[in-house]
Amino acid sequence: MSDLQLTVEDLYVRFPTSRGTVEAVNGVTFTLEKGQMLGIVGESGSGKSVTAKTLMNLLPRTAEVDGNITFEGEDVRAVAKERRKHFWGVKMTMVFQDPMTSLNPVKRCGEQITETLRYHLGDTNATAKNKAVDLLEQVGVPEPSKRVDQYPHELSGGLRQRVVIAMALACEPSLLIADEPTTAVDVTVQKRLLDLLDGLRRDRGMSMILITHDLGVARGRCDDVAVMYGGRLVERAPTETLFADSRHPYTEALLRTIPRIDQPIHTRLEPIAGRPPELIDPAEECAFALRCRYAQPDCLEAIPPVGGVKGQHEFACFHPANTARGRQALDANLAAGQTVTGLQIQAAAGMN
Amino acid sequence: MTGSVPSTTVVDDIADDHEVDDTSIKRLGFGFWIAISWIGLISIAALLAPLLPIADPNEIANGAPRDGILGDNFMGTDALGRDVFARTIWGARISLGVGFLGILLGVVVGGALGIAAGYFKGLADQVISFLVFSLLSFPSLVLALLITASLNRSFLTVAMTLGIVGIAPISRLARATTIQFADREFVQAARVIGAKSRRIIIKELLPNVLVPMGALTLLGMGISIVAEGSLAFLGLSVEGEAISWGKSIVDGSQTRDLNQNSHVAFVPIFAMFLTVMALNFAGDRIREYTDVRETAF
Amino acid sequence: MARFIARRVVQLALVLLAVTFVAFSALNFLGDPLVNIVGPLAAIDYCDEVEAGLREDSFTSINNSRGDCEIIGEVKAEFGLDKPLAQRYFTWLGNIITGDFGTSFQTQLPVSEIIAQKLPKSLMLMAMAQIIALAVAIPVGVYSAYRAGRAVDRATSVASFGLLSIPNFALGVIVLQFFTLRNQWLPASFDDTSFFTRVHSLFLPATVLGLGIAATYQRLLRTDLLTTLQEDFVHMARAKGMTDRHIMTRHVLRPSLFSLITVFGVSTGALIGGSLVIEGIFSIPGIGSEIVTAVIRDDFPVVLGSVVVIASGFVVINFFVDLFYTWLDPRVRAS
Amino acid sequence: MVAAACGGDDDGEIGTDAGGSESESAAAADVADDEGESVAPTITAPVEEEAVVEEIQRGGILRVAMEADGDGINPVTNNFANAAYLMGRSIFDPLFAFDADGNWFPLLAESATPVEGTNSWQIKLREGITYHDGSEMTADDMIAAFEAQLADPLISLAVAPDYPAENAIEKIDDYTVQYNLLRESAHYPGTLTNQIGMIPPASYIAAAAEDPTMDQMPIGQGPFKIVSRAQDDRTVVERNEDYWQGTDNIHLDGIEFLPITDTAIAAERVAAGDIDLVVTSNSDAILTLREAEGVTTLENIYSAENDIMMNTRSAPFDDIRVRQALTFAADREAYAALITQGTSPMADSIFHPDLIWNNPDVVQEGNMPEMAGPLIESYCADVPENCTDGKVNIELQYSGPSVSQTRIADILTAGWEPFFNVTEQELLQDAHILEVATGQFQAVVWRQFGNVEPDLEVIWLECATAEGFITLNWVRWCNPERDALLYAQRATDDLDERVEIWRQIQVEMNESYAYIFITHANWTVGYTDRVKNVCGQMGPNGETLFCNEQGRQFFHNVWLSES
Repeated sequence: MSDLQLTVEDLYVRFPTSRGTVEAVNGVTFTLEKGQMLGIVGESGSGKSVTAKTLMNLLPRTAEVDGNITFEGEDVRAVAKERRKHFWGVKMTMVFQDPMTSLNPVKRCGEQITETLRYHLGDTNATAKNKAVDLLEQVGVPEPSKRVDQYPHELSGGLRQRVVIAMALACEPSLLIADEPTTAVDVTVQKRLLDLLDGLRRDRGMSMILITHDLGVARGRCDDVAVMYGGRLVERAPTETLFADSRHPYTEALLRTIPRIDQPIHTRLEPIAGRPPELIDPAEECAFALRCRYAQPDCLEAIPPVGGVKGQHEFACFHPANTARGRQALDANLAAGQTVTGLQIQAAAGMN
Repeated sequence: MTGSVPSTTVVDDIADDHEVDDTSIKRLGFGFWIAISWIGLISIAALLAPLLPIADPNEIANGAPRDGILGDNFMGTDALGRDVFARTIWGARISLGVGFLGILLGVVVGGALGIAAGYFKGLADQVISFLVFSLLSFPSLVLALLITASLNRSFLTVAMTLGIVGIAPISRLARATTIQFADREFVQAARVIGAKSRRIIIKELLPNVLVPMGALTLLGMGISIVAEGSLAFLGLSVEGEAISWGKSIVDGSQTRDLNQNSHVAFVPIFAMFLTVMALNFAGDRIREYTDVRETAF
Repeated sequence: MARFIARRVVQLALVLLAVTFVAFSALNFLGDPLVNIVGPLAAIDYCDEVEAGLREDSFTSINNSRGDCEIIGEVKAEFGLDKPLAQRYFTWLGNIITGDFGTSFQTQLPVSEIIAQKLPKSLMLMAMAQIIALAVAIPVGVYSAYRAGRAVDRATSVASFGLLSIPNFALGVIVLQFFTLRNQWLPASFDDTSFFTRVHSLFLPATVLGLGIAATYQRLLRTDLLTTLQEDFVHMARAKGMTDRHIMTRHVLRPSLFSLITVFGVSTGALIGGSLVIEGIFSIPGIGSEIVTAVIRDDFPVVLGSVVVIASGFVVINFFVDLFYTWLDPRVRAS
Repeated sequence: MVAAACGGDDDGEIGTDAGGSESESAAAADVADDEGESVAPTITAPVEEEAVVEEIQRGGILRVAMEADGDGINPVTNNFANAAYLMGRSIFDPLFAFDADGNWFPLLAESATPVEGTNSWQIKLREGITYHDGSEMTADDMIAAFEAQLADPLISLAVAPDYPAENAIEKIDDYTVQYNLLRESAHYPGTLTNQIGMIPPASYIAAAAEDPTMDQMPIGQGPFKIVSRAQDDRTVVERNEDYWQGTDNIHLDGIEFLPITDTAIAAERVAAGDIDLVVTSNSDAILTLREAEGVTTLENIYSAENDIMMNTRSAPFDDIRVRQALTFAADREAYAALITQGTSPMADSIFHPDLIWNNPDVVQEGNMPEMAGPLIESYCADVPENCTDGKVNIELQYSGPSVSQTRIADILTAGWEPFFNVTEQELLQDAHILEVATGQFQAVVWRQFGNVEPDLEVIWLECATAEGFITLNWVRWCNPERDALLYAQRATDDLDERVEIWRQIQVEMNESYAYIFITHANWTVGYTDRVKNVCGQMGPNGETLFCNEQGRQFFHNVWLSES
């Protein structure tokens, strides 16, 4: 096992609101090795962003957090309590979704980069500015010396996201968390930004967590992919294994929602029926049960523990897909025409 | 009153699935009803003053002069031995009267101007906005001075003066509110189906503008009551034997009276403070309830 | 930029034109200036009969050679009171533009001199009030937004709401009550000797005037700060590990100053009214008391001179407020 | 001079002192000065306690607070009210002045001799008196000043009635002038103690006529000369090094006059030591000064009378029944108790009981509402158009805006309420005086009389000033017998005879019901312990000047100890 950079054990994050406590993250455990790129995939409300924000200590004051997180040997939650400076932004940084709002509209782009350099590294204005220009060049911004003095509203969406990335990488962090970095950008720019992130990551030997709701974005880039649902980690595996031989019915359902090159054209994509899980006081059952084609009575009695091969392919399901138990459960439901929770199902075309 | 708790995007992340709106659900709140009941109480007391079991406010030497609070007279007596409590109740008649009448004029004229400017836009808006800006740049108290110093200072002239002073800020807000609604679909739709402007304004715009204007009336009334006090300090409040909070405060704040028996000034000050605070609070809650930008004021 | 300034200057001229005409006609319609020029002779109302030859012109003072109506006629001619309103307005306007504010009917002193002597004190009072208001409102606004919902925020909200509801003259009375002369708090008199003594003399009245406005500024700033705090670039800044203080002052404050600045421009108008009253209470020999007596005495030149100065001050301040907008937000500068 | 300050001395926003007017007239008055009979009780400063007489210290600026500011300090064009007199007395020395016993003595003048067989007086000026501009004072200046005063529309009203239309003044020689009077007067020099006796140089008079702003910077021959003056703000005078009496006993370097309309604040500042001396008639201020330690008050309760005046020429007060009803229903006791707060005594006539002129039998009626009812009923029966539902409609006019004036009006209105429908009319001070001078009033709150020399009251009472567009006999009450008495007392210099005449005049005034006297006004000079010798002014031949004459202080011999 190469050196573990980040470990997250039994992470719980709750938000008291006027309508009850929201269990945003429900016992998540995962690890990340130095230089590794982990993709976290899930619908909105699955807790992926909350997890990222917990790492970055960006949760609002009202949040209640349990479990422990260590990063390069340091207990992250202790660092947060001591309000230690020069941790976030230097060791660990984050990039957000919408470049249009991630930059302060009334400050020049250069300033927003140099302020971190001046603060964390104590650079003088001159050196900070030169570094900023270099950074902009590295992230592929044309005419960086001119752009550095421009205001955000004078740049396009793609350029702005590059400035944000430059800002994040200014102090050579060892972990970059990218929360849906390309969602707000059009597809053509999306690919170039992701390639940029890959290139930068490799050059700097930086580990990265890419958070997205789009499996396609994760494929081909991340070493491992973790799938979250209802605040829980339901499956994690090396990318190709996940795509080829997924175990958790939700992952399988997710895979069916993305168009595949090898599928005939006009294949109908199947939306996942039912509504997203209830996060307020969730029941002691598998969160996906209501929408799962394989659902059996035992799915409703307890929360499925994380099984499978530790460190290789983990998943939390009593009747995992692509296994004999799973096929047996599915055939029973198909025969009955519905699952234990009453979900109407019939044989889907092209089941792999 | 403390506004919404700042939620970060993480809560929104959750919120967009569940309609959890972390700001307190929009209710007028307990404080609002206290404010309204105080306003009601003081107005009724003012209206029924002649019937109330209180002393005659103009009776000289009703008690020993400059007698403190809780002496023979409940709230003490002023320099001429008149009952301070009775004068405060009777003073409410003029202060609230001037406040209400004044702001009514301001709302009617200012509102009409503002709605016209907001709805018709174009030249009408230009002209009205120019007029309003000129009126705004005219020092309001000098305007009030001009009118009260030259005409007789009867109850009506003072109320009219405060009304005129209120026209500019009120029309500014009315215009802002109207613009806000004028671009809404339901107004465009009405225009499209060829409704006459007058009908649109009355049927569509007015109901929407009325509530924020209601908020402004309350806020404006508070300001008019204070303005009457300012006029009193310049010696230009309602003339003759009429009693008003402003005049009582001036009478009580002579240097020596202030040092020796400050209750004469502080009882009306407290009454004015409570009433203006109640009006501001009620107006604020209504404004917040209808969420009109405060800057338009 | 030049076009922007040109447009504003035209607006200044137009507004001043409108304001002065309204003031001029209101004064002439409402008052009669003869009283304090000619004194008792003003009460003579039978001059038209004398002109028509129906009556003999009387001589109030025994061996005064000229008849009363003759004197009144001369005075009216001298002060131009016999010409029609519009003509008098334009002659007056012509003088104002050339800087001749005319002389006070009451003391025959040149109005420009009276204003030059009295206005600086009022301007200083208003400037100090605004400075105190901003100096109180900005830090309290920022801190209460930073600590939103917590005890300190609730406390400042209650306090600022209370301040909003206390009329400034009541606050002045309360201050006078506590800081009487004898405990040396209240500066005895308006001490004009040096800049420092002037500041010392104006500190209490300026605070009384300033606190009222500070409450409005604080509430506005806090609301805008709370909205800005929800922007993504704030989370980006925290992700970059910048300290809270840095974020509040460097990132959040500047884009949240808009409503504060707008109300700052508008409040100067109301401030002049407020300072009139405060000058009376704290017996400061500013322009306030001058205007009040001038209005009561129908001393037209002084009233009009002051109104012109105040109105142009108001428009100039709003001009700078607009300029400040462009500096504040580059997006506006671009348009 | 002409009561420029009637109906309230203040014109500030929240002025607080009781309204009233100082009045003086040019009528001559003479008192046999040989027996040294005391005309008025002398106002002397309380004896300094310190046993050893402190050594006089020279220098320092005396800071003086006044209740209002004058329009200007030019004795030939501006009406001198209390403030103008206070400043004027430092800049001008009058021709004559009153000594501590109330008898006139020559100050600038050397002598005053009546011309046998005529009504004229020759006034001889001391030689060698120089003005602040260095020019020497001669008879020409006296003539120029007198003629300018006769030409001024307002001042002439008070001067003209006693002089012939032509040749009122003749030059005898470079230093002697003869004033020709219409009527015989035994105490003429007494009238040259006020504004008429202040003579600016002829050159200044001519220049000031051209440029009215020069009224603010007068040239006189007094112990101090003007340095700077800002209306309603501050007036500064400094010692006149070549003062004609020498500067040995002019100890102050200068004086700073500060008009403070709220005299209660001025009193506070004297108590706090920020201001050295204040002259006030406001009861709040007087009480504050009395209570403050380290402050001495010098109170003169013979300086004027607070009263209510009725216009006897206009309805309804042309009918004696209404005047009597107003008098009986007047709440004099509440006024005295609540307004003056015991700082000044009730008044029955224009003379305080301490003065020899007082007629003890004359009692001012009031607080007898039961007697007013029948009178009103009978009047309203005769003249129903002036009454509404059984009450007579009247207008009470007073000067403002002033809190104490409003309080007075409220007290009176409350007292008259059962019999009169009172509409209160508050006017600015000079408009208030104008309305009274031109007879456009019914009932008015006023303050008047109080001269050291009673002859100066004649101007307000004689028929000559009851006619015409502007009349100084405010109530317009003309009674030929009273005229005869007035001129008789002017002609004789036998004190007992004059006293008897004035007693008859008081009876006549009381029966005319034109005035309702309420209290004797109290002019107080309050000063801190630093100010020494406030009443120690000396005349050229060692006379001690009358102190606090209606609040009009001289500043000779005053000095400031640095202790």
